[in-house]
Amino acid sequence: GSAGGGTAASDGKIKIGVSIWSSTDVLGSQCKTIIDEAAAALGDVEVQYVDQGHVSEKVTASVEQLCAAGCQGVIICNSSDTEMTSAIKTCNDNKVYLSQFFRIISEDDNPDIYQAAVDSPYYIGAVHENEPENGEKLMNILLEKGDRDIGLIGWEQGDATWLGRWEGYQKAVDDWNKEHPDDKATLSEPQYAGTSSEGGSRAAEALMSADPNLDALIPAGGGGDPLQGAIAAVERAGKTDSIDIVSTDFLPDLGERLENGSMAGESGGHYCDPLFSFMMVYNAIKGNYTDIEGNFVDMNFPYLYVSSAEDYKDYEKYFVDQLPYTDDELVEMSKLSIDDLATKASELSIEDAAARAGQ
Amino acid sequence: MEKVKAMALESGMKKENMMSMIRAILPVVGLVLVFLLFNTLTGGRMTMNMSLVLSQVYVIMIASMGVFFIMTMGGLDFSQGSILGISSIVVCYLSQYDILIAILGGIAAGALIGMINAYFYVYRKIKSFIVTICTMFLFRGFIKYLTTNAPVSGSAKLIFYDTTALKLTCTLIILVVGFVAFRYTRFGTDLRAIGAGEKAAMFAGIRTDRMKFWVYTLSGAITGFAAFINVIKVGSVTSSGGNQLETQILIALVLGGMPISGGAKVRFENIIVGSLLYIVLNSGLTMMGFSTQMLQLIEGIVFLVFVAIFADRESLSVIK
Amino acid sequence: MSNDVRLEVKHLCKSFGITKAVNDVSFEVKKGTIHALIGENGSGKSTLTNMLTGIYSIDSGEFVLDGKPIHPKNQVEANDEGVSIIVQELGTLSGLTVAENIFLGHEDMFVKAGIKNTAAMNRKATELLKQYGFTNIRANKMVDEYNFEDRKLVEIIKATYFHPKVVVIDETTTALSQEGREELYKHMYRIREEGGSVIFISHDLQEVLEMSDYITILRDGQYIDTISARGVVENQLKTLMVGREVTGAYYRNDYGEKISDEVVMSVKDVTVPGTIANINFDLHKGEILGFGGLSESGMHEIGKAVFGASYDRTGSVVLEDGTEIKDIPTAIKHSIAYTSKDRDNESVVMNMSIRDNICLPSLNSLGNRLHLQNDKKNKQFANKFAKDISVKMVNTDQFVSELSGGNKQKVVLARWIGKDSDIVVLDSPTRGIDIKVKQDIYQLMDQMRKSGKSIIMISEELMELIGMCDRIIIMKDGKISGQINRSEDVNEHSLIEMMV
Amino acid sequence: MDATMTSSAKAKFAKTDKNKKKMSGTVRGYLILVGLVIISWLIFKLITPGNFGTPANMLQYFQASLIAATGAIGFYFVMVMGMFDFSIGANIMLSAIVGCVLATKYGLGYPGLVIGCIVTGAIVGLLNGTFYVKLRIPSMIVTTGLALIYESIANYMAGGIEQTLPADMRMFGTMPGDIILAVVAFLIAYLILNYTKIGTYTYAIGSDEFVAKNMGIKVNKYKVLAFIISGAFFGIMAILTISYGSSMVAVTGMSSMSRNFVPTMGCFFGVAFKKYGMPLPAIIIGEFVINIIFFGFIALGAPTAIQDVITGLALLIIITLTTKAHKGEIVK
Ligand SMILES: Nc1ncnc2c1ncn2[C@@H]1O[C@H](COP(=O)(O)OP(=O)(O)OP(=O)(O)O)[C@@H](O)[C@H]1O
Ligand SMILES: Nc1ncnc2c1ncn2[C@@H]1O[C@H](COP(=O)(O)OP(=O)(O)OP(=O)(O)O)[C@@H](O)[C@H]1O
Ligand SMILES: [Mg+2]
Ligand SMILES: [Mg+2]
Repeated sequence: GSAGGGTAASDGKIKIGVSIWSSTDVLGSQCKTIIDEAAAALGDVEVQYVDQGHVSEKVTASVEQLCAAGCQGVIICNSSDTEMTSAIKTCNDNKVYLSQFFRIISEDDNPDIYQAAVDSPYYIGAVHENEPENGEKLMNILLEKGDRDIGLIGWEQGDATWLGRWEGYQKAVDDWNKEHPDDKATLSEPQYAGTSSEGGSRAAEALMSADPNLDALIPAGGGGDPLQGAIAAVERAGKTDSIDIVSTDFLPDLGERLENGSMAGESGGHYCDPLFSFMMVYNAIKGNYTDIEGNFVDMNFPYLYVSSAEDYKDYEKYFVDQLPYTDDELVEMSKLSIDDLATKASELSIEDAAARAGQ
Repeated sequence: MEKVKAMALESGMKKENMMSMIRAILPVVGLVLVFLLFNTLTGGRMTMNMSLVLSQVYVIMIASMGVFFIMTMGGLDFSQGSILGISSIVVCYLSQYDILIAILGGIAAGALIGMINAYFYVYRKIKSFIVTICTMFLFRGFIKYLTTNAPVSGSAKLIFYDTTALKLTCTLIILVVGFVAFRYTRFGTDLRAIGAGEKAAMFAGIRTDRMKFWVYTLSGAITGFAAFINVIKVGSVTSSGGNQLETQILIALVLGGMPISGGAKVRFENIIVGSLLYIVLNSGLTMMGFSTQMLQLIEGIVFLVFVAIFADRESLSVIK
Repeated sequence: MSNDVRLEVKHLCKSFGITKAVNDVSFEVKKGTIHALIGENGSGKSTLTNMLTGIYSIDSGEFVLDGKPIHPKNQVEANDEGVSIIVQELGTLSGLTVAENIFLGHEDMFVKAGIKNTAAMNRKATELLKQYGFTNIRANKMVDEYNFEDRKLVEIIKATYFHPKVVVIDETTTALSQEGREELYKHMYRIREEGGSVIFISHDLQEVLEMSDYITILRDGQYIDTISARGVVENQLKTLMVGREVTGAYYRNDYGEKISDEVVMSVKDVTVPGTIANINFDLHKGEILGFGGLSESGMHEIGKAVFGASYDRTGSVVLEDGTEIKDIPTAIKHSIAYTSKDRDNESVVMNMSIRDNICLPSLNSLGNRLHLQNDKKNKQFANKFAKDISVKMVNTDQFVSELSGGNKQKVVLARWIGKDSDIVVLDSPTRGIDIKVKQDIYQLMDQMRKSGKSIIMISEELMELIGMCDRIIIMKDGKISGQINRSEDVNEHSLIEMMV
Repeated sequence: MDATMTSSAKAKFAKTDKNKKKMSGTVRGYLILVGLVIISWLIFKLITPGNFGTPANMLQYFQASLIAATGAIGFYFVMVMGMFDFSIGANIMLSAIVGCVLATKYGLGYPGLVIGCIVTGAIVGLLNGTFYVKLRIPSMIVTTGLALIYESIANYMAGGIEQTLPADMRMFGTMPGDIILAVVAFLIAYLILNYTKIGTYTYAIGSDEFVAKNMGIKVNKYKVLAFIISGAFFGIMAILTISYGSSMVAVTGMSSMSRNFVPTMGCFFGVAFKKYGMPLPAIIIGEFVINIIFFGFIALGAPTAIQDVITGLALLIIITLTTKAHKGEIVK
């Protein structure tokens, strides 16, 4: 049916809830910026954020709080698939549309939960990156640069995104070792840094001191701080030249670093991801999407890779200094069908943003 | 003359009783007022979505009861979050086999951690906050270890138990049992006596060490049961599962008017009023839709104001 | 006004809520005298002196020292005016050295440019310790390393080293052993010789008469009289304190009664490392068995040992029916009661109601078959026994911490009477208690004895042992050094000889 | 007559007392701690000789331990008084952000960083202390409430962007800058504790607030002061932290609390070794031991999570071994 469930916001506006780990850290505030921009452009949406810190019980509670607050749609970045069971149930009970971002329920590992999502008339789908692929690509950048002793820094044990990337790193190394039995690469046990820069520094230091031959580091994520810390540690040890670093978090001075070699490559741009989730829910509430029950939209969002100062210049221009979509484009986007939206998402690249900005 | 003095004292005592009565019902009144306030501010959503709001209260309320017993004796427990995490993991593992075994396993795991706390606190005479901060760290490490490769997920059947009726019933049963034990058996009196003067309690025949040991164990067990309620809703445990439960409990109990050093003036109502007040404040503020920063700023101020109003200071000569 | 007046107390008032603790009190303290302040428990002595030394604020009235009104706000300011106090409770702070304790609040003497000269402070303290003759105390050691007595000695230095004009000694003597008292007396005399004045508070009227030059009596917060200590006898003081003739027997007055042969408890080879060694004795039915000795002689430990409260105890305490007492709950279950010398810590649960305090050991029998407690029943129980021995209280919901010392003691007794204990161990039951309550307690003991209960009474006051006990065992250095049976001929000297 | 008897008995006691205590407490304390350092070093050195415990490594472990030790020695003042602080993490975060903003955005360089961090820390301490004293709420609760507020303020300041110290402003993240700053901080704390009134009063209030008050000590003033000192030291810890890691992001939702524990645990060492008369050195060496164990396990290749377990356990055991359980002692 049209206009979804829940109770409409007092002033007749559509209310969409965002359940996010944090709307205030580096990546989180970027996500917030783009969603707020979209809401402003659309004019008839009110957004409400709840930070849940990826603590399972807070994740499920956040959905309940958003439903109780009268949201008609919720987008969520959960931390584990099982939380979605409760989230879907809450949304079904309260007739609230639901969509995931940065995450997708694993059909292989949790077929029951996946099925519940498919069956749900309110669960729409997920917008996510291909994390294993991302991991593989980053690792290959290193391997091709000749790095063989690679240190790995994760941020939090068991985090779904991290696990995906880790899988990718491992796969790349395994593949490499299979092809080059006489030039094997090793990947360290991950050190966990939390989300602080000292954590990253400490983890990097520990890895360097435990393995004097270390020639590459992957601070896999955690919002950018662990990466900063790791770089600081490498600089402190005077190993900037001998240790290559790749990461999925962006740095303010990335261009410089790519130039002077203290960074080998990065992937990013993923902060647009929740935008597509948001659009899905928005359209569902408007009644534009009808085929929700029995369906699961799996929207794959591409990572953007930057491995030279050149690349970064454009990235900075179209993704840092401004948003990749203008207000008009955002309004346009809200009118797309699911399939078109998916296409739109998969199309995003630095060149695409540059081209659109150019016209 | 003597009589006059006695009468004056009597009326003074009445006044004092009145004061302590007011102090006792103040949190309840506060709770009602806060509820009405937020209900108005959120356009009646609070009552409309009562079951959603309440859904967060069960775990806190159950776990607070154990901590309430501990704090009545003058102890502290900062390891509650880790207890919830570990017990939830145990419940998840065992739920693959049998739900009853899972519940018992969660309780046993919680009790075991409680015992470890108690051993160091009671028999090695280390301050309870030192012990429990160390064990909090220690068991958080275990949780992280056990969730390294993936969150620990429970059986898919668990979700069937996630009904308001079950959670409410469990919570009510536990509260009623706790209330009767605390209010109508010597258990409560003994706890309060230990909090009010441990040595004297010992000389009045209370086995204080044994009591402390078992209360810590009991508190662990209760939180171990809360883990079941937690898991049926959440379904899995991540490395941060249960994080900061101890802080939430502490705030809830103090909001409920509990003197933090325990003793004779604690009341069982502290648990109920406190956890409800905490959840209503928390959900209410969240539902009003502030930005995170603003929410936190307001939350901090509101908590301080409420604690300043509700905290029982009269019975404390020294506040640490 | 003659210029031999040191301190004038002028129309002093102080209320705590509705309690008028000190009500329009005026008197004078002369230079170079020891001036005793006496009165029943709660008559306002401590309140008055606490106002003098800045611990309490003054409601109205004032203190005039050497013609000048003083308004100290705390002890340090009082010291600056030349007034100091030695309080009844512990007045030294653990975690600080002896020197730091002595000069607490006066560090500025040793501070230059914000930096404290610890060495100079220790030197000065060592000098003082030597001067006072307390050579076993080290200035730079933590005060925690010393026992209660030595810590009191440190307080004596703290209160007197600066030659104060007025020193208040509030019931310090009850906490001290004979030798400690002697030390204290020496310094009281010294201060008097130096022209200072000592305000001396004590419930030991004998001591008051011996030590003081003048005596001021307070009753219910009101000033009664100031008299010269010469030519007064104890009974006159009692009458002034209580406000009427004190009649009736004080101690029990029977002699030559035969003690039953029935042994209700026998103590064999009881040893507690460091305090008592190889103690053997039997307690008979219906007897009052006294234990006397110096404070450190181990007699207090005997009470604990018998009650199962000692740690590392060896040997056995066996009841008539063969039960061995190994811990407190067993002792209570088998009808043994114990009141500790350390009343506030070990006897009453301070921050709890009178009702709970009285009911605590009896809760099991008060509960119904399902062990559920009944508030009303508990209240009646507490009320009955509190009223029986006339605890002065508003009602049983009142907290014990609000009671005066004597009434706290009564609550403890009510608890054990309520439990109907057959063996009652009383350690220093009349410590810090005024004569009226003392008399009550003695009568109570006599009644209990007559009804076949057995009592162990441990006391540092030899007179009450002699007056009340059927047998007195004297302790020395952790061992039994002698025993005396009840008779009219026993006097303090015969006991003291065994003690030292 | 009796006086002479008893005084000779006393002399006898004094003598046995002296014989029993051959070694001074402080020396014993140092022996225990240095022993711990050597034992923990030896164990890991034996298991994994290749990549652990060279002098250079040890120096690195020591540097890493200095950060938390600096905060812990300030926090010791608060903890000895029996109070608690749950806003440690929020304080460090806020101080570091203010310092970094002053140093970079306002171009004040090192003075901006140092003064910004320390003053912010001290102000946070002042607020903690004042609210605690004025509202008469347990310090644990007050600081929890205030931590929410500090996090929020830090967030408004940082605006969701990590505050980064440029490489040329990280003197205090490497040798010798970090060691110099830590040593200066340590000396100041040592001076305050042992050579000013504040130290004496801190212990006095910790021992018995009532008696202390009666002695004329302005208890509330010194409590607030303790919080200010503690806060300022967390400010120094913030300098070391951001210089070491190079950036700081303002987190919310009490996430900053995860920073509370390492300094708090260091402080436990101080409390446990107070009786040996060497609390501050104990904190420093204690943190060092924790770090040796931490890096030792990394050298072994153990997962990080198990390191937390080991750290918690090691601390518990060390405190257990150094705490003598007196029977009948009341511990809350
Ligand atoms: N802090 C207080 N709050 C309320 N009442 C008090 C306080 N201190 C004393 N009182 C009351 O004031 C009265 C006088 O007490 P005070 O301590 O001066 O008596 P005292 O003569 O020293 O008795 P004792 O011989 O037992 O020491 C008593 O009724 C007592 O209960
Ligand atoms: N802190 C207090 N607050 C309120 N009332 C108190 C407090 N302290 C004492 N009182 C009351 O003041 C009254 C007088 O106490 P006081 O110490 O004078 O009793 P008392 O009969 O002289 O004691 P005792 O018989 O033990 O010598 C008591 O009824 C007591 O309950
Ligand atoms: Mg669907
Ligand atoms: Mg008194």
